[in-house]
Amino acid sequence: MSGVEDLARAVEAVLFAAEHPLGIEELRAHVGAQADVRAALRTLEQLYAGRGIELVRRGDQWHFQTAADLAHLLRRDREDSRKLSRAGVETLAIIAYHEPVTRAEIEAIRGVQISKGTIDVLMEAGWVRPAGRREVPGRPLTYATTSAFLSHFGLASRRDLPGIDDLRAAGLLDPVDLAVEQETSETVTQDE
Amino acid sequence: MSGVEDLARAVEAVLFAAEHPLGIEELRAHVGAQADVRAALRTLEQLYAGRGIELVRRGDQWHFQTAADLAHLLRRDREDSRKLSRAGVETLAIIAYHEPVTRAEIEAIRGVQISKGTIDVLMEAGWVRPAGRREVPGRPLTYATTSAFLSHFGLASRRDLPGIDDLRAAGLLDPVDLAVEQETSETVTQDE
Amino acid sequence: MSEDAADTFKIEIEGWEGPLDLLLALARNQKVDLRQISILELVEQYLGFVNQARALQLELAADYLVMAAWLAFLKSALLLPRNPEETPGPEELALRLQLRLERLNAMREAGARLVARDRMGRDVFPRGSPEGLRVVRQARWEAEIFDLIAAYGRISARTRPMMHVVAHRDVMTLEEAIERVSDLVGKRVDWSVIESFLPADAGDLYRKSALASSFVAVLELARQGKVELRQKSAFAPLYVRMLP
Repeated sequence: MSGVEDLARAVEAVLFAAEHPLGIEELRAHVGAQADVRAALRTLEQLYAGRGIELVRRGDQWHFQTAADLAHLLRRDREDSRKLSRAGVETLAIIAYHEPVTRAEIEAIRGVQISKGTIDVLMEAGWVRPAGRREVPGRPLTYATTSAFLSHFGLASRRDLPGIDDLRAAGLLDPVDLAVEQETSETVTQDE
Repeated sequence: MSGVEDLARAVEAVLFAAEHPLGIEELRAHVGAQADVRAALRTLEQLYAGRGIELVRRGDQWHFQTAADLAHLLRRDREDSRKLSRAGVETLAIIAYHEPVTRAEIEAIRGVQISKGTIDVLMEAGWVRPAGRREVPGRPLTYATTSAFLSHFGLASRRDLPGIDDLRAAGLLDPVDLAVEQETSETVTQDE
Repeated sequence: MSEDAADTFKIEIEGWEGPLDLLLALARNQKVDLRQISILELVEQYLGFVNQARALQLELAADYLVMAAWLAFLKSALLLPRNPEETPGPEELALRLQLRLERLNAMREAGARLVARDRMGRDVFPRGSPEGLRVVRQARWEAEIFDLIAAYGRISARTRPMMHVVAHRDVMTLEEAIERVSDLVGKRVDWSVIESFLPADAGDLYRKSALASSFVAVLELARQGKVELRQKSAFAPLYVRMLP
């Protein structure tokens, strides 16, 4: 192996192990004060051209880095399977049975407020989508299920949701005005 | 550029960026599940043969490191690792080849008490750890090696300890009592 | 051997780490496999070494002397006619010594091979500042159709009372009752029970509502000084009469 190639090897190893980009003088401190470090760097530049690792010059300092076009390989996605919370399942059920439905309506039906993240999780899962605004004061957003929802739960359509007809026959799916609901429920309680 | 070369670039970049040695499956997770990573690694091995950086295989894991013959260039601004005493080297070897092992067992093999600091030095280096107590009278503490030990000595696992299979086959990792039993029983067999 | 003694001995005799270490060094001088060494020869060498150290007035640590005494015993046992009563026999003692030497030697060589490896951070170096690999975790949400239906059933059960809609319900408002009672009481001169002011054709529910409203109405009218009320005791009939 020639002198230049030996030197290129040395510079290569020093740059690889370095914690920071190195200048010519720093490189010389490792590989020899008389060394033609620039020639070695040129050799390395050619050697690494187009490879997965590139020799990069920043000002008068040199370092190796992974080729910019391969940066996307350095991150990878991992899927963790997670179980939907009880609030999530209930919210999803309400949306599926009542869609399109506003957040206030979901809360009225559940009888509990839903936290901000609950609908976000359902949207992240790809099961719920915004479905336009309701033309009432405040123009609240409504939500509906997606086709991914149907396929995940093995349904051909929302009509396949078991029991939906029975529930409707029982009057459980009738839209209920919030204010009326409050009053009537109180009256009923007094009567009983 | 051919598919194999593209893949070699990708594997090169991922190994280069990794903080630890990577196995085939980890590499596939980054460069593609169907990729012929082994072919790419062979390409890279040839590419890096004799260079300042080497592609090294430890067990089934791969990483880049500087060529061993260039150590003198890299050591200069690094703290020279304190030279291990003879007692330290022997104690480390006994722990590595016999783990988990008690202090009394180490002393039985070395035929001498080990001074207080010997195991401390090994623990301070991060190579040895306490590994629970032996359930015999006195419940003595046992010692074992760490993953830092393996990586410092360039071992993929304890199975890679130099000569461990031969030593085990020759019974040299068995206690003397057991060896005496075997030898005497063999003698009896020969006598018959 | 105490640490002090060990230190003294290290200084005085080339750092032998105990009698077994010394024996191993002597055994290796025989230049044969440890399995083939002559234990008798080894004993002679060791005892010779100890005598030499004494002659030089070197201070020998106690365990070297203990080993010397034991080896002297072993030597005589090996040389004298065998006493079959004695267990373990001298051959077994010699075997044990040989096995111990083998084991110490094995570990010494293993240690030497270990530290001679290309060591990370001493002989070979990893990349100084790796970019690192990142794993981006994504949640894959799981739920079963059964969970969904069960959840809806649960909500339905929980909210069922809330969902009753009373389509139509007759009530007599307070205003109505005040008007009605004021009107009727003026047409009577004597005490009348409050029930007599209720509509005659009222259904049960409406009648209850009318009674409640009429009761509040007479209280209000009494407050205004328009009527007076009389009741003998709790739950007794309540009488109303217009004040003159």
